[in-house]
Amino acid sequence: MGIEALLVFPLAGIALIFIANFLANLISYKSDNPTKREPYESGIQTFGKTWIQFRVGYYLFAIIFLIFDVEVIFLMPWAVVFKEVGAVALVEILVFLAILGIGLLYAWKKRALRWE
Amino acid sequence: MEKTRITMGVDVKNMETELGNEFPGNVIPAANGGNIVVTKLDAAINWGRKHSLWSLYFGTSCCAIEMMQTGAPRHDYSRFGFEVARVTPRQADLIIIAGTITVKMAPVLRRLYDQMAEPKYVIAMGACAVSGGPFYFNSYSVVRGADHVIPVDVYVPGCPPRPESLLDAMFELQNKITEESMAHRVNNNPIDGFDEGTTK
Amino acid sequence: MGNQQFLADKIRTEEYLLNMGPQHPATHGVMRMVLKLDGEEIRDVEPVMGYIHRSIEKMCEHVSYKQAIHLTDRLDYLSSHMNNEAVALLVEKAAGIEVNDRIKVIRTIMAELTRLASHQLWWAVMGMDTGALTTFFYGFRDRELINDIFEETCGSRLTMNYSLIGGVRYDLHENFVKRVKDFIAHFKKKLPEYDNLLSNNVIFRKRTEGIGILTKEQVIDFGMNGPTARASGFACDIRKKLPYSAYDKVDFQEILATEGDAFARYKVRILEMWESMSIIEQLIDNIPEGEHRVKTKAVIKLPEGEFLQRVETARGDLGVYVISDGKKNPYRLKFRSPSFANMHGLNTMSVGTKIADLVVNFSTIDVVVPDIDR
Amino acid sequence: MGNTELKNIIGSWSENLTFVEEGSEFLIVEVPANELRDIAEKLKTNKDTAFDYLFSLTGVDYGTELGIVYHIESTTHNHMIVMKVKTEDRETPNFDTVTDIWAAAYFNESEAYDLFGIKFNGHKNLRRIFLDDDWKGWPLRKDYVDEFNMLTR
Repeated sequence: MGIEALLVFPLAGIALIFIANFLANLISYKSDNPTKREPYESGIQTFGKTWIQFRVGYYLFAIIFLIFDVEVIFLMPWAVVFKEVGAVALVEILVFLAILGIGLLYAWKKRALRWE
Repeated sequence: MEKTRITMGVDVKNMETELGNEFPGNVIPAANGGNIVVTKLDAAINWGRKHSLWSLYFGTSCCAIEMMQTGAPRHDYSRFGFEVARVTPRQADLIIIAGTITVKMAPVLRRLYDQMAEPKYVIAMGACAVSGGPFYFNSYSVVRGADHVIPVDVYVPGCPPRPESLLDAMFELQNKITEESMAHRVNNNPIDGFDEGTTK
Repeated sequence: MGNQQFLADKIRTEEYLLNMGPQHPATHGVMRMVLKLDGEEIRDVEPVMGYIHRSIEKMCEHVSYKQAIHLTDRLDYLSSHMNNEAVALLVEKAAGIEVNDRIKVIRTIMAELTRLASHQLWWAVMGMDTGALTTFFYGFRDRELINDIFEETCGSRLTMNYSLIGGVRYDLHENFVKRVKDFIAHFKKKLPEYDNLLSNNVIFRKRTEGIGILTKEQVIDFGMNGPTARASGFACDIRKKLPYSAYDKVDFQEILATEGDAFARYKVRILEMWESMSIIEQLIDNIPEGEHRVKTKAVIKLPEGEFLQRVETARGDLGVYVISDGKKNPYRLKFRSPSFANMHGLNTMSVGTKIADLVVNFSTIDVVVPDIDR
Repeated sequence: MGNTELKNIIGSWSENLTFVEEGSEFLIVEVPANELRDIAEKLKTNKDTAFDYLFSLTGVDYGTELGIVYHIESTTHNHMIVMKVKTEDRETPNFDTVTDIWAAAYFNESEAYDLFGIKFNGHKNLRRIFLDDDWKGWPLRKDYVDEFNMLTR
């Protein structure tokens, strides 16, 4: 039963995508007009250049958030199996968190978290 | 089951002849009017669609307060599926024009209507949105009725209408949706005809 | 790690224009603000109005004084009773119509109830602007009780058209006094709940304290009024300065704060709700007997000249300025709108702050857009 | 401070001011257009008058002339004065701006320009704030006719 199950899951996933799209197109209303493609800015045409250079702080905050968000995702499966694995899991996770902690410390020292 | 309700709706077909020249400017008739054949698939889709109409956050003047009261605990329109008022037209199915549409606001309303995702419905709430209301005479900057700008499905009289009458208008819209059929879908011709409600 | 400050000064940032446009949750209607932004910081706010300009002043030149009262409901619809009262008082003073005490007390009670309803709605939407949706439901739940009172006596919930030249349209309903007393008892228990929900909430405090500070001189120079100006220490309450109706027979305290920031403006309105309730309590038990309408001529003509009447609405002092040439409709009728004056301070308040602070500032000056555009 | 003392103080500043008492509860000062700025300056800076609060600025069409009515109040002495300015020429009526004296005039002058067509020289950002930029005509003037939008009854 091993190898087939491995194949069924990805194929079923991909098939579901196409089915959903096909059904949606089948019963959906389609109306296209020029203003629909324009960006929505509270009902007014956008004016002025929007492709501009803005503060680098935004990008840094986004990246740092991303790192620690992914870290939390790794914690989820760990928490599920924590009971069976016992103390070894605790040590493993502490090492994992320590490494990422050093990353945070580095960003802190490089003043990436400073806003003003 | 034939519904025996007195529908006060204006017959879309010969709208021009009835109104004559009393009502200035040409009125854009609503697109998805009543049709005949509603298949099983239509009935299922319409049932789902009519119970989850999200309205656009569009209140221009006094009627917006009564619309908020309808959203508030006592008259709560989320009991009937109008769960929340979305801010962007991309996520809204229904636009409740609560208040006066002035000449400067009409292109904005038109743009919001165009940017809404299909299928979209319009409720003209209050006398100002129906026909210019108290600002019909002696006012140089009011569009006399929102149906000069976009096709309106349900009109709600009152200045401002009570929350109960707005709820009744929502039921009226839901009845209208049940009779919709996919065959009569809007083929994607953008409606023109925005003339600021003026006597040409 | 070298001490190079690589963040702020080396990399050049450009400014861009953003529309906080007519259809926006934070603009309380259809006010459009063109923001010049550098990242999230505001460099300049330029309000563009007129999306709800319904030419009420032009219409008033074509209608008689009685009909003009009906139009004032649509100006600042959250204090519709005070607008009607303003035009009624002006015409009564100009045409020399004497109004008995019962009418004055009824008008004052109705004005304070409207102020309470308006501040409740402001508080509900203020919570929503700063991200707390529960305040919307609390505020509107209590507002429904006032709507019931208005509906029973004046016949309409929002645009009441209740004040006439020479009195009020209907006499008080028989259980008006009971309902008002029940409402006051109910709301006295609920207002402390408002405080626990929002005023002492640490997130709300952080969002509003020290934001959008205006000094007293700036407020006077900008011509601002109402609770927004009183939060900076400028005593501009028309009920105290030029008392009208029954305000001279009632003792209440004019709320003043000195910090002039967003939280001060918030606190002033909350305390004003307590004052309004105490005014109603002082008046509700001894409403004098008498006619609710004084006999007036069918067509009221004002003598030649110009008249000014100022009334304290929920947003500030509304001035009605009439130039009359003796005919039955005014030659020129100008509404000096309180929100229109308060808009002058917005730019100074929010330059240098973030967009989120602009939302808080705009919400604390409590603007009703048709009052601005008229 | 009563109207008479006000009249004497302000009267001393310039000869061609005319004072009107009847027809209104406040003292009315009619100022010629060229002296508008320094009378306004004196009204604000003079200690006894100290008019520092511009209550309202109203555009008026008197039939042949166009005028602006300033209601100015003093927050310290609690009295109010009405200052009027008139001009004959209806094609390009213009007055000096008072935005640097009272910042409250900033939007009010834009409104007077938008609805009456009265220009204010020196105003930093004079534009139509209520109507579209391409709106023809000045709506609140008495001779404004617009059968396109306006159904008069």
